[in-house]
Amino acid sequence: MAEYWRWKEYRWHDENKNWHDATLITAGVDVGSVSSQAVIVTDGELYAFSNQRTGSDSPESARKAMDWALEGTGMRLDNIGFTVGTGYGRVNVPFSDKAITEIACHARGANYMYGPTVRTVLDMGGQDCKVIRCDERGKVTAFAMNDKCAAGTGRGMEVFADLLAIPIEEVGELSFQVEEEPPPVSSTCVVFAKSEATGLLREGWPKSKVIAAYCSAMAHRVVTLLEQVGIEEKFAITGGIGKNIGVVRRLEGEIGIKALPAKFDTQIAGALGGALFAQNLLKKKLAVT
Amino acid sequence: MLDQFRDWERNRHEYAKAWKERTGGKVMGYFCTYAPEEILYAAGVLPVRILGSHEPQDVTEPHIFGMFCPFCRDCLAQGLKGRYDYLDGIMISQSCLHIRQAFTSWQKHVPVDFDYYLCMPNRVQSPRALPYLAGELAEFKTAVEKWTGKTISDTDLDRAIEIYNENRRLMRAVYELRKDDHPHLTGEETMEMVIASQMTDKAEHSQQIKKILGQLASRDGRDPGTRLMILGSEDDDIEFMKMVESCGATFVVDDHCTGSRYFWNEVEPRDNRLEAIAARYVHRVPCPSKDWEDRTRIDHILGLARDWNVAGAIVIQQKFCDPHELDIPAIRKALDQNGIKTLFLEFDVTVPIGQFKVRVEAFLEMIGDDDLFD
Amino acid sequence: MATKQKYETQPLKCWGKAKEIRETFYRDYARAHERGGLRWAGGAWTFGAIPCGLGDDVWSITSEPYAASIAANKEFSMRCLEATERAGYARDLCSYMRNYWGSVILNEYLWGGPFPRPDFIWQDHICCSHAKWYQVVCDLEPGIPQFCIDVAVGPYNEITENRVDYIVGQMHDGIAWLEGVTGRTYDDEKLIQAVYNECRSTALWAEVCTLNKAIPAPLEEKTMYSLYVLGTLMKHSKVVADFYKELRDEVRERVANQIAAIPNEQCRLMSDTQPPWGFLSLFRYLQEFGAVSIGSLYTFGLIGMWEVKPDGTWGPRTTPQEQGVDIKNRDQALRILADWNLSKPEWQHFYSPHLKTDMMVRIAKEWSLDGVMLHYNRGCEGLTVGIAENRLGLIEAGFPVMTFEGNMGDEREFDLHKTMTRVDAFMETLGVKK
Amino acid sequence: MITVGIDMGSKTIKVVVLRDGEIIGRGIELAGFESRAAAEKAFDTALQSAGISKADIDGIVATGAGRKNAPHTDRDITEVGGDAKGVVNLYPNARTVIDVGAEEGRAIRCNEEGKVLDFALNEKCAAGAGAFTEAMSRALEVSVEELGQMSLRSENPTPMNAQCAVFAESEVVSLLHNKTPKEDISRAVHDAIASRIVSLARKVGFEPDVVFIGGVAHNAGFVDSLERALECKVTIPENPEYIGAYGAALAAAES
Repeated sequence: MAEYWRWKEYRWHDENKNWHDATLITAGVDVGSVSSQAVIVTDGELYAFSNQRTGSDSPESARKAMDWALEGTGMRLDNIGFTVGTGYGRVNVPFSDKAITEIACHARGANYMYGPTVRTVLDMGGQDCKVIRCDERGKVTAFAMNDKCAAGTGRGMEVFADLLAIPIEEVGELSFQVEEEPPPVSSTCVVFAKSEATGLLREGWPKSKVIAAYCSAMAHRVVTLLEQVGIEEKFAITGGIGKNIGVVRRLEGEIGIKALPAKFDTQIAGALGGALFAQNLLKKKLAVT
Repeated sequence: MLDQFRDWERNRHEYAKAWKERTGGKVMGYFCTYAPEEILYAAGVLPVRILGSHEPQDVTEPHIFGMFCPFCRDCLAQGLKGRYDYLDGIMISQSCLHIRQAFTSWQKHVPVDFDYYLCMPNRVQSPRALPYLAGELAEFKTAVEKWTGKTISDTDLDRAIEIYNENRRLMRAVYELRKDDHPHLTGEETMEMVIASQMTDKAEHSQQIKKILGQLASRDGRDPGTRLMILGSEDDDIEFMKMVESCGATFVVDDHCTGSRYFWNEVEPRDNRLEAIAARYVHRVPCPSKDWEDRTRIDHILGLARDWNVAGAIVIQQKFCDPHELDIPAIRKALDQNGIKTLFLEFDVTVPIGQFKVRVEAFLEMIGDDDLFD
Repeated sequence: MATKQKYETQPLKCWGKAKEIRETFYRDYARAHERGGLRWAGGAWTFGAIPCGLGDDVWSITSEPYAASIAANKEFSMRCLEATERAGYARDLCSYMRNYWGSVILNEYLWGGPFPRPDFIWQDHICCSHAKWYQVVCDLEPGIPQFCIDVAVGPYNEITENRVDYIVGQMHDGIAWLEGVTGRTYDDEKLIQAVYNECRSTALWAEVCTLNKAIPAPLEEKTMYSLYVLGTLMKHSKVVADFYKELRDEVRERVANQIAAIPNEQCRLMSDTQPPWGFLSLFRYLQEFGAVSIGSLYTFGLIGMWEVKPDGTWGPRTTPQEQGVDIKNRDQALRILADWNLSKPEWQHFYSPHLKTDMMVRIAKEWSLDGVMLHYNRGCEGLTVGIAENRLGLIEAGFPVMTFEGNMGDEREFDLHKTMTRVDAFMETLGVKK
Repeated sequence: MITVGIDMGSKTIKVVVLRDGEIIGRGIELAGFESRAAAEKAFDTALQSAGISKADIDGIVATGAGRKNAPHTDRDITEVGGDAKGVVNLYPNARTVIDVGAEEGRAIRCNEEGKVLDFALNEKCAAGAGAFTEAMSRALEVSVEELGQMSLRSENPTPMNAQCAVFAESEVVSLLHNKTPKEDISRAVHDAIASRIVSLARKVGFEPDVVFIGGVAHNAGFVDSLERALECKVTIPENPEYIGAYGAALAAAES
């Protein structure tokens, strides 16, 4: 069975940069519940990254992500001075020197990706949804995560993509192909929303309309969490859902604030933050020795 | 050194059974820490607090609707599973509706030869509460005398009061050792000590504290990492304490009914002993279900945070615990205004260590040093 | 099961009047200041007769019925609930409270205009939330003086002098407090009249419910909700007492002439706890099966005051005036008021679900029921406490029970379709066909 | 007499054809988004396998969540009624029926005539075991069948709280990252759902014999967890997912 809910896997590295010139080479590896990313930073600048699915064996996923990021760069693992592991599998990154939570890493990563003016970061990941407030250095000042109910997490959108057999990348666009905005589905609970959606489709709703209804339900649900922590501009969205304009636009509409445009893939924010922390930690390490 | 407390806490049922064997006395299970244990103790009864076991269970569904707190359901499950089959009596001192259900279902489905519902006032801030409770305690005393066939004299009460007060003083002395820059014991160890005191003979428990207090004071404390306070509803989740204290933090003080709230206040002597006991329960650090119209608990919590030099607070609450849910926003605000960041977590019978670890570590990174930054 | 028979049905003549009393109540509260009067807020269970001693220009808003009205307005209710969640309050708290807070936070009155801030709060503490409800209101609207009486003194069958003294003592303190915060002198005569009114109206309501023992039932619960609510607004007022007399007379007529609530009654049920207010259509769905809900301990016993009659059956409690009691002073009035309210059937379950089960079984027998429909109400901890034990007790007594989860004031927690499927299955087990 | 029962489940649609109480035909289809069309297909398959035409049918009764839009039917009965009737007909000693499907879980207590005495259905946030196990098997990257088998091999199960299927899924992921063996995790998953279902069974006061029906009855691991939690053996019919339809067909024979 095709896995529509999976994000495409891919890698990138800066062709015009020669990493041999760099004095500080560090990495961050984010082993998430659904996908894993590895990011390599040279002298505080993004150099390479990879983004692929997480297997049920996290050390393996971490290694694969790292190898793929290194691929074609000529760089080897031992050229990397310091590696930070983050995400669900942060403690199972075999080659990491320190584990830091995805919350701290996302704030730091967003600070680099969107600039130091970012004060509120929304990370909608696979299985949890975080709202993070941070200062000009990207240090967390407050955060909140979804409670024991997983409604409003990326997972729901994945279930939908699967249910409707639509690649997750296309879900957002499709949600706008409706004459008028339908009322949001009443339940953001993944399991119940699924049967609700099936019901709507049985009533003859077009897929686009069902998705629209779900996107606005999700956006709405997340706004409640956002407002509990309080939204201070500038505002940025990281994680997989950050790529889903169906949710992002509706969310922006509700809070009346535009999210900053992403310079890179929003899914790498965590690993990037980890790699940047690694820079500081490496400096301190070298200073000591 | 503190193994004895852990042993009592883990083998609570064995302890109570052995006590019965040894003394031939009656054991009374009580729900909620507003039970006037002094009166029971004076009658030679061993009061043991009924707590849960943190195992998922499927026996309470027919008795308690799922929107009531996991703690009251876990407690009832212990009764339905026959784990407290040695109890001669059960009692509740009126507090929240949740735990009341564990009591009333127990009354019917796990009958014992003596059960008592004590009408503890909720409006402890009213001057009418003290005379009222004194009256209720008189009735309770008579009922206990009838049940045990033993008249409770003022001397019996004085003895019980003194034994309980001493235990309270000793536990506070232990808490003092946590003020040290290098706390002499962890939150986990402390929790085991306090919970043990809720299910053992206070005299014996005090003996044990006296035995170790000296060694405790002289042993090297640990580098606390981040000094944390934990507060909120009933909490005997030792696994959680262990997890947090393995992340570079130490709980240095708490406000729980399974912690400081249980023993903080002493009985102050009065000619009318029942009035003296009543005063203790009316004026003790309140459970939120009784902390109205004013919220007196907030100042107490801020005081603890200041005196124990707390850097952050983890605010926990049994899922669905309305009384705490109704105070927590105000408490978090107050702590925040005093520069103490809070992390809020909702507890169930078992806590998902995975998801909670992320939150706790992120919280510690947030309030911790700036090592990660230039 | 009774074979299908057609009964005559008629709309209630006094219906319009009930509506009018309700509308006036909310209007009077909002306009109190324009008329130089005072307004206070408190629960529907509070000792509302006491503030009557402050004068005739004192109007109140009772928080539960107000919140229930909000709940019936899905759009506004959702805004209220979300405003409360945004303010950081837990989603599983009492949904009346959350609707009420939302209305305060949004500063919108359901009947238009800003939320009319009360001059003082006069509450009683029946469940864990009642006093703290207004504690939070005072966080949201700082500076409102609050007085809350603790009534948790145990079940009526175990009442003692000491327990009554505790409540009456607080009432005396409360009157002194009222004089302090309003600067008015208290008029005991008005208090005494209010106590008479309250005893009269609550006994009359019980009598109306008693008439529903008749087959066919003259009233069904959906209608009763709109009538009993008047008691939750001002049970101590002459208006309500007089209205309940008028209602009692009309319902007597209906019984005499076999006027039914539904034309095809063939199955008699009772419910329990507040219904999901946004979904009363559920009761209409029952009628498709010829099933009539004749009420519940909730509709009978929250406002109705009862006693066991010489023949052993349940009927309206005899009022002090009927007993020829002549209330002479404040203390006597307060003692009667306390005793009267402590006998409230809907209070007993706070101490033991088994007491409630006994009353429910009594209703099931005396009102000739075929089954019971229990609303496991996620919105109200106070009235659902012990409900699972009530279910067991009713089954033990031989009455089939259906349960359904929902929420009286938060539509997100109720699923009408699933519930109707449940009703289908329940009707099947009762052998009732459409 | 030939009768047909159609079970319009939320995930699959089952059709059973009876001749004088004997099952002579069967059909099953994924409900998909066109449940009525799917039902038609299952209906035709069943008639073919029975070798009969629609004209031969004396009565058709529908059951299941979507019973209101089943084709060809004379009337419908609820899942609860259908289950009880079907089970008691197969097993006269059955007093309790446990039916676990994709999204629904239910427990039914009935008498020797198959009359329902009491029933309990799962509420919100207690999603049926079907959807739940699927989510878990995905997280563990094994098929539902393997998931069941693995859980039988578990040595030290870890307790898990199964409030929300998706949240439990992330609990599973953390367990994986903490190197908990998949065997123990799948055992935890099955125990968790079993305990929810057993809660329902206890609510109706289950008595033996207990018959377990519905698609999930194929999952050996779940059955094991269920029996441990019930502290008694359960009987599982040959085609557990067809019992609802079978009950409906029996009902058709009565009217």
